[in-house]
Amino acid sequence: MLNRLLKRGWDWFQTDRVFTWVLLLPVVAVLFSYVFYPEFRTLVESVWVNGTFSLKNYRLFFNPESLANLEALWNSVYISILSVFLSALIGVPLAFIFNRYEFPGRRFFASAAIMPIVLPSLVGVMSFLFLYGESGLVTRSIQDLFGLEEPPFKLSGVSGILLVHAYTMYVYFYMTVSSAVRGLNPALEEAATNLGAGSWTVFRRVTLPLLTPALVAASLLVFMTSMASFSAPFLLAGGFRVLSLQIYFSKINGNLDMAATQSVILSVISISFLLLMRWYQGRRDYRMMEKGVGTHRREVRNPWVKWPLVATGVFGVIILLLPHATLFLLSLVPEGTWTYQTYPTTFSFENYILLMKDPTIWEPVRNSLLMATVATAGNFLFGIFASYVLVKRRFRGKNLLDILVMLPWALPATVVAMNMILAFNVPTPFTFGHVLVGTFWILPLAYFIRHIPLVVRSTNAALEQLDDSLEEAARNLGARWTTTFRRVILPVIMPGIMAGTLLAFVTAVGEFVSSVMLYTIDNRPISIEIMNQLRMFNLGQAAAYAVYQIILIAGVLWISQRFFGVKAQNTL
Amino acid sequence: MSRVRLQNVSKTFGTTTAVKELNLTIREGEFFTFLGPSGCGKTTTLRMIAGFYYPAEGRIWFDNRDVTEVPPQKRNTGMVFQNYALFPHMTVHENVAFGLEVRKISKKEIRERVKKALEQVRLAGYSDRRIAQLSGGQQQRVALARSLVIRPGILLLDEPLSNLDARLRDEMRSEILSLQRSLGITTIYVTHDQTEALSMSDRIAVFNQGVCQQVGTPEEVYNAPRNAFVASFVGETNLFPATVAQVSGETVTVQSKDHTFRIRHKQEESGFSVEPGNRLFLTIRPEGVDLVPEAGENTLSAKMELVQFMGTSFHCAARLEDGTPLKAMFVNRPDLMGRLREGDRVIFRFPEDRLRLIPGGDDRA
Amino acid sequence: MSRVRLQNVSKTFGTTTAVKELNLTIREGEFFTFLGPSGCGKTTTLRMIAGFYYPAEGRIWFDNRDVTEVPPQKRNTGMVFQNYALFPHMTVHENVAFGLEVRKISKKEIRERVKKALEQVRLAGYSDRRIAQLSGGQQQRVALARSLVIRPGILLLDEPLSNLDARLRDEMRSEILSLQRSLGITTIYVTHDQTEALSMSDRIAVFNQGVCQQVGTPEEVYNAPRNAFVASFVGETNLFPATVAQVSGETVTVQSKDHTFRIRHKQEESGFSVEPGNRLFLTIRPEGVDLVPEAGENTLSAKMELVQFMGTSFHCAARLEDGTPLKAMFVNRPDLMGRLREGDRVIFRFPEDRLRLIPGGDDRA
Amino acid sequence: SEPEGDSANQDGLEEKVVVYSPHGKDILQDFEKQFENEHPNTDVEWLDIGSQEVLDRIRSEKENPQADVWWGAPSVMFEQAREEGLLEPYKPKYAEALPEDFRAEDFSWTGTSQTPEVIMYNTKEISKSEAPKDWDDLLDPKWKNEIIIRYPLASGTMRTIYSAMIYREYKDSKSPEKGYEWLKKLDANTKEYAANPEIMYSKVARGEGSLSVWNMPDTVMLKETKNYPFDFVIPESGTPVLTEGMALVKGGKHPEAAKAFYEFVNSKQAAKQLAEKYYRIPTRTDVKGLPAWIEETEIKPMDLDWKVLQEKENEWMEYWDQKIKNKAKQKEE
Ligand SMILES: Nc1ncnc2c1ncn2[C@@H]1O[C@H](COP(=O)(O)OP(=O)(O)OP(=O)(O)O)[C@@H](O)[C@H]1O
Ligand SMILES: Nc1ncnc2c1ncn2[C@@H]1O[C@H](COP(=O)(O)OP(=O)(O)OP(=O)(O)O)[C@@H](O)[C@H]1O
Ligand SMILES: [Fe+3]
Ligand SMILES: [Mg+2]
Ligand SMILES: [Mg+2]
Repeated sequence: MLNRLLKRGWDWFQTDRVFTWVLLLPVVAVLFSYVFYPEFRTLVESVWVNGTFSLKNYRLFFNPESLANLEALWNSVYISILSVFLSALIGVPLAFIFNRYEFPGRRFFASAAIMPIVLPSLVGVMSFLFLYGESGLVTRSIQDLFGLEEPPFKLSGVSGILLVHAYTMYVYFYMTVSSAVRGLNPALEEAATNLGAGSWTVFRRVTLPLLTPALVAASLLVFMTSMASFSAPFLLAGGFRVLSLQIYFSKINGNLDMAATQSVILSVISISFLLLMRWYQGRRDYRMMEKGVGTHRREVRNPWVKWPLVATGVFGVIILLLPHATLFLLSLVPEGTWTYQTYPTTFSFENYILLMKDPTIWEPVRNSLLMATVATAGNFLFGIFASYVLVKRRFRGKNLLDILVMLPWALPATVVAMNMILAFNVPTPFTFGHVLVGTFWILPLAYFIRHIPLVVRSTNAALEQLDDSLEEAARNLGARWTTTFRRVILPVIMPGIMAGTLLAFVTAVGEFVSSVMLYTIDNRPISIEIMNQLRMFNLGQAAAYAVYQIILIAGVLWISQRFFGVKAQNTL
Repeated sequence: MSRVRLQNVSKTFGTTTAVKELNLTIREGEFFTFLGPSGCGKTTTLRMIAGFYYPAEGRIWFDNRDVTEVPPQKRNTGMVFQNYALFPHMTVHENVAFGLEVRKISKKEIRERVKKALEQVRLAGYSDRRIAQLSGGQQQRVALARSLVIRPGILLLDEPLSNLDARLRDEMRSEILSLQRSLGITTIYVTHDQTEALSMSDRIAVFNQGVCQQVGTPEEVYNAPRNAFVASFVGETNLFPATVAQVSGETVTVQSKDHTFRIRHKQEESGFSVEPGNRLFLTIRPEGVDLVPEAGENTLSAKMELVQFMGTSFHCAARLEDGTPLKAMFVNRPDLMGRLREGDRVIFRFPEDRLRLIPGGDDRA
Repeated sequence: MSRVRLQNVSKTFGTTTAVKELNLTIREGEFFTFLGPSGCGKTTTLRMIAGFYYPAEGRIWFDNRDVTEVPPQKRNTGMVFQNYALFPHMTVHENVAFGLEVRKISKKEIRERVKKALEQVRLAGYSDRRIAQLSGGQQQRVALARSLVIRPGILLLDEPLSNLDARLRDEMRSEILSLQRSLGITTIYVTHDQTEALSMSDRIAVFNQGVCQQVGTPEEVYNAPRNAFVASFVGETNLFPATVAQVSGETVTVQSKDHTFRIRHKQEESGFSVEPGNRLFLTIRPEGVDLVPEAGENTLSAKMELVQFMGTSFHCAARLEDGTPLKAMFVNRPDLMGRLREGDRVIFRFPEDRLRLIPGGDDRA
Repeated sequence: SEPEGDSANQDGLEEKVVVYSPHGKDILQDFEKQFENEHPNTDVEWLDIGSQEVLDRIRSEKENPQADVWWGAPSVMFEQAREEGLLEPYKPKYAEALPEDFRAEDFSWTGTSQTPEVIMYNTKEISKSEAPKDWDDLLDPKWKNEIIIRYPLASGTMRTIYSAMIYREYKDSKSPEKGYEWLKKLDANTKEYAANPEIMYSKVARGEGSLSVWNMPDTVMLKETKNYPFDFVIPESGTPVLTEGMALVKGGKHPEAAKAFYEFVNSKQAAKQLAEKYYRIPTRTDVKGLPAWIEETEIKPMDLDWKVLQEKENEWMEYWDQKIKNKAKQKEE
């Protein structure tokens, strides 16, 4: 009797609807605890003044008397929008040149073009200053070359921020558009040509619109990233006000209410942009009818178009690699030999040697690797389950869950960090009654939260391509769900998951913005170490450290591509 | 090798009824086909048998076991999916072995059985190939081997040939058939292609809008359709509304528009009797129509509108004087060549043993 | 409405020769088909005509204009791609209007012409639909409308029906054909489906391995294949190596294995003469084979191995006494039913006007 | 009064002590090593962050304090922390050697060193005689576009200097207007606000500008150890002298070790060492044999009421941020 009952229960447990909820539960729990709750806490903080509900902070924010916040808001928004356009302007053509034209070294340049992603933000900006600042290498060279009185240009203020943003963020456009271009059905362009359209019309009316999903994804990423951008405005723009900095300053001035308010407003803007983009993309259909039918490189090529474009592309990549080269150069300049001089004169490995002598040098490296590994392992597991439930199971409230998953992307790192501090500086059930702030675990958790969307999205892409009938076939052959999942689903979607995980890992290793707000003694990551070197004016050592970091990240990318066939370019 | 019985099975999705009060028995070892237009509920029925859907009402029996609520992995059916659903990350061998590994069968036995299964589908040398390296027909055979190797009680095939080109489709039909015959496994085959259904099946169930219209052997379904839908869906046909004028023994005289036709009608064959005044349908298949030099009994004059050369035969579309279209088919013979010309006026004869009566003339025009 | 002339056109990709020394003239208003197995160079030829490839050698003429190096957008050809290549981000109307907008035609005229084109393909009410909301057949018609609306000189269709299911394919065939007939537009159609080619074309070019094997009307290609490849690719056939024993006027006696056959052979029809001792092929189409009660001239005894009921007909596979397989086809007649039984020994007759001689017996077994 | 490094003391210490400090890796590592030599069973861990960030963290971690010792920050900040109840009062053994100005009344914090603010200039661009001698000299139009200033909002040093400039007049008039006027003129001469000190240094070093205002220890350190072409002028009329302080964090998990460290880094030797190696002027009056530059340099401390400064600073800086900053430039454009 009991046996029968148990068996009944087990069968019931295995029915699809129940099983969906079994899978859903942990996913919802994680999203609720670590995404929704912190954001909610921040919202509460912003309206809960001295124990009562009040919109005082919002009134202050929008107070027409003191325009600081509004100015910051406006600056953030317009800089972000301009960043989107500038990044697109660089990324889209490069993606086309490197994916449409065949020339010697194409593969090298195509991968080199994603190098800005391995440039740590803080030192990245520094090296920009050394290149294009008023007394930068490039600036001075041009000045000397043409015997100019005044430097021809200088990197500062808004233009400086935009330049840095365009430089670091075009990669998003480059990556998304690259994979879209590769997936584009050439028959569509041929059809347009056949109907009498010239190449420009084909590009404008057919190719570009078909890239919309890619462009939307990249725009979102760039917009979010520049809303959250910290290092560039922090280092370049003197007193220039942007929202992410305002939050930081409010916070370190101890004005927590205001910081929360600013965070909420930033979140609202980001989420609005997310929804706007979703709406825009949803208006039309971009699904290619048939995947991969007759994909072949188009044959007829005008060499007068091809070679100048290729030359531009290659030249572009060389320029894009200049900051890396500068960092390397800086790392070779011994302390104190390049202060007022126009060009460095002495070179040695002194900085590297000094670093090596430091007994604690590997500690941040170890921390970064460990935390990135822990966080990414979490992302990996969570990503698989969340994505499986979202793509393959049907349940009510799916849209809401989808937005929750995307939320950490819609929120700048500053805000995520802020949310976490507010949520977890007291014991909560979500942290099993512990205070997380000030402990080792807060940073891996922050990385984890930050990268949820990245992994879930790339897994989604893989899962959406996975035919439902594979799962059914396995079950029809007698496999239980767990077996099916382990033996069939997982291996098939692995490349997609790995690509996302890899990108998450790489970003986690170099993460700075939330690290700076959350790190502790035990978990000081590389980026913070670099910042501290900078604070001690050890520019050369900071550069040497950054070179280590670049090599580390590039190494990880290379190994995973070489040995596991994972291509980070294909993630988004 | 089980008998499958569907007992009053219904299935609804939201407001649409995909399958309605279906009663069917599929005999042991039979090659049984579900035939019907798109959306008529074939796949839904098959998936209920496989266990991917649970019926809203009714019960499903395998032999004497009620499997209505048994999860798919415990039904021991072998399913070949329309798109084959081969595991792309496994080799041919691994694909075929999967179902056995899941059953915790010894390594050695697995190796043997996979080998044998691959031989059966004539893919002996392919065991280490990756799926992507196979042609469509080969993939189809792997899918077949994969479901056969687990020695399923029932083999389920969901339009397995619809993705293949004409030539390959012909080949695969014979292969599936000969394999099924030699193994004697109960097989349910889903298709919307009537040629496929007719040429392969022991029995066919013709579906329309979730309802089973007729169950019978190919010849029964083709030559003695139960109703107008079956007549027009299974093969091309000419269908004229008609009224019974006179009944004398097996010979019936009917009136269709201006024309009078004599027909041989056996009640025991068609399952219904006729009486003068009955409104019903008169049908004749295109290949039943004769071309004669001059008018006589059961003849009609028509204008040839389109002659399509199909290789083995000529397909003709003609139009009677009152504007009714008529299809006729003639086997390719050198002497016909000159006689079938578009625009010509010709005389057709409907031989009385080729004409059929179908009930239901009241409902349909 | 142009004439297309290919003059000694060749095309190579790296080391593979896709098309070799092709000479073809496609007449004005003609429905011309490229037929051939996969990879034989059909698409390549079509794409050279559309301008997506430039020939390695040879020239292409539209009427008297040398278009060999004219870019695709200036050729005024309308192409329907195998996968339709509809712009997914545009509505039906926008898709069809695209070619006109590019031509800077006034808004008003565009609206009218698109409307008319959609009516022609019977999609009048669909202009605001998204492409993803259309069925396969509807998509195909949009693709057709899109290429027709620009009033192309030449319509190019690359296996436009290969993705459709059997029924839809039949429907679309007639639609394409009637549209082409009514517009009288020069049309080049690529397919590997012989039924399609035979039933639709004015003339067919049969390709194999980059070389055009035969050009002719469907009847010519089917009934008088120039060589063994054409004979076996276009329709099913029985092909026996044979030796000419005796020639007297139009009657030829040949020896194939143990059997002697009399054949009517006209030089002016087949294009070659025979002499005693020639080794060649003897062919007969399955539908040419007769079933006779007793042996006589041109008869053979065989064992019936498989009888497939196809609706309109029975397809039979038999085996002669020496083991040679033989295919035969009989139209579905009630009286046949009892006579075609698997395992029976039967006598086939090859009528002398249905037998054909094909050169090339030396090369092929 | 010297902390005893004997074994008897050691038993009472916890296994580690956590220090938050903006003093930088060099100093921290140095003293970590020294302390651990004396107390081999206690591990010193330090977090090297800006003083403002220390305050922020101690605030965030209030519920679960991670730090034991806060070493280094202007006294104003310690006052703030004291008011928020973040600090643990502790009266060090050397209390008598500390003037009353250099500590909180309840010993919540004590001063460790003094930081005079100075005018810093590039010696390649400006000679000693040309260099401005006093704060008001900075307003001379000849320095237009020569002054590079570290963006003041995020910098304790700069906030103090700016507030002091306002306080000079506010002291008597109780109105900051005059001070604002002064800052407006400075803003007009300022070429650029650099985001952080490093950028400010390199801009001044390379002659993008030639003047700045900054604190003395850093300037000396850059000059002496990093080879920057810098020198400084101590304004004649007096300069704000910041008191750098130290405190125990309330609820710190290693109170005994914390106290030991507290004493250790304020020992006479340590103070001397800090002065010699790191250019910090000690607050203890009993340190002998200080380097020449401390003895010789004549510093005239500006008379400042730190209480008022602490109270008004935010208001004043906000005004500067919104009403003064870059206004001159915008007008030009
Ligand atoms: N999961 C589902 N949810 C909602 N409706 C469904 C679902 N599956 C099938 N249907 C509907 O049920 C009906 C029968 O569908 P079914 O798939 O069985 O048709 P079919 O006969 O297999 O057609 P086809 O030949 O096109 O595959 C259709 O109207 C279909 O739209
Ligand atoms: N872009 C190309 N690069 C290299 N080889 C090609 C290319 N296009 C076609 N080929 C080769 O040329 C030959 C002819 O190809 P084509 O596409 O014309 O064949 P097809 O007759 O259209 O075949 P199918 O019926 O499969 O479409 C094939 O061997 C093919 O592999
Ligand atoms: Fe940044
Ligand atoms: Mg189906
Ligand atoms: Mg092709």
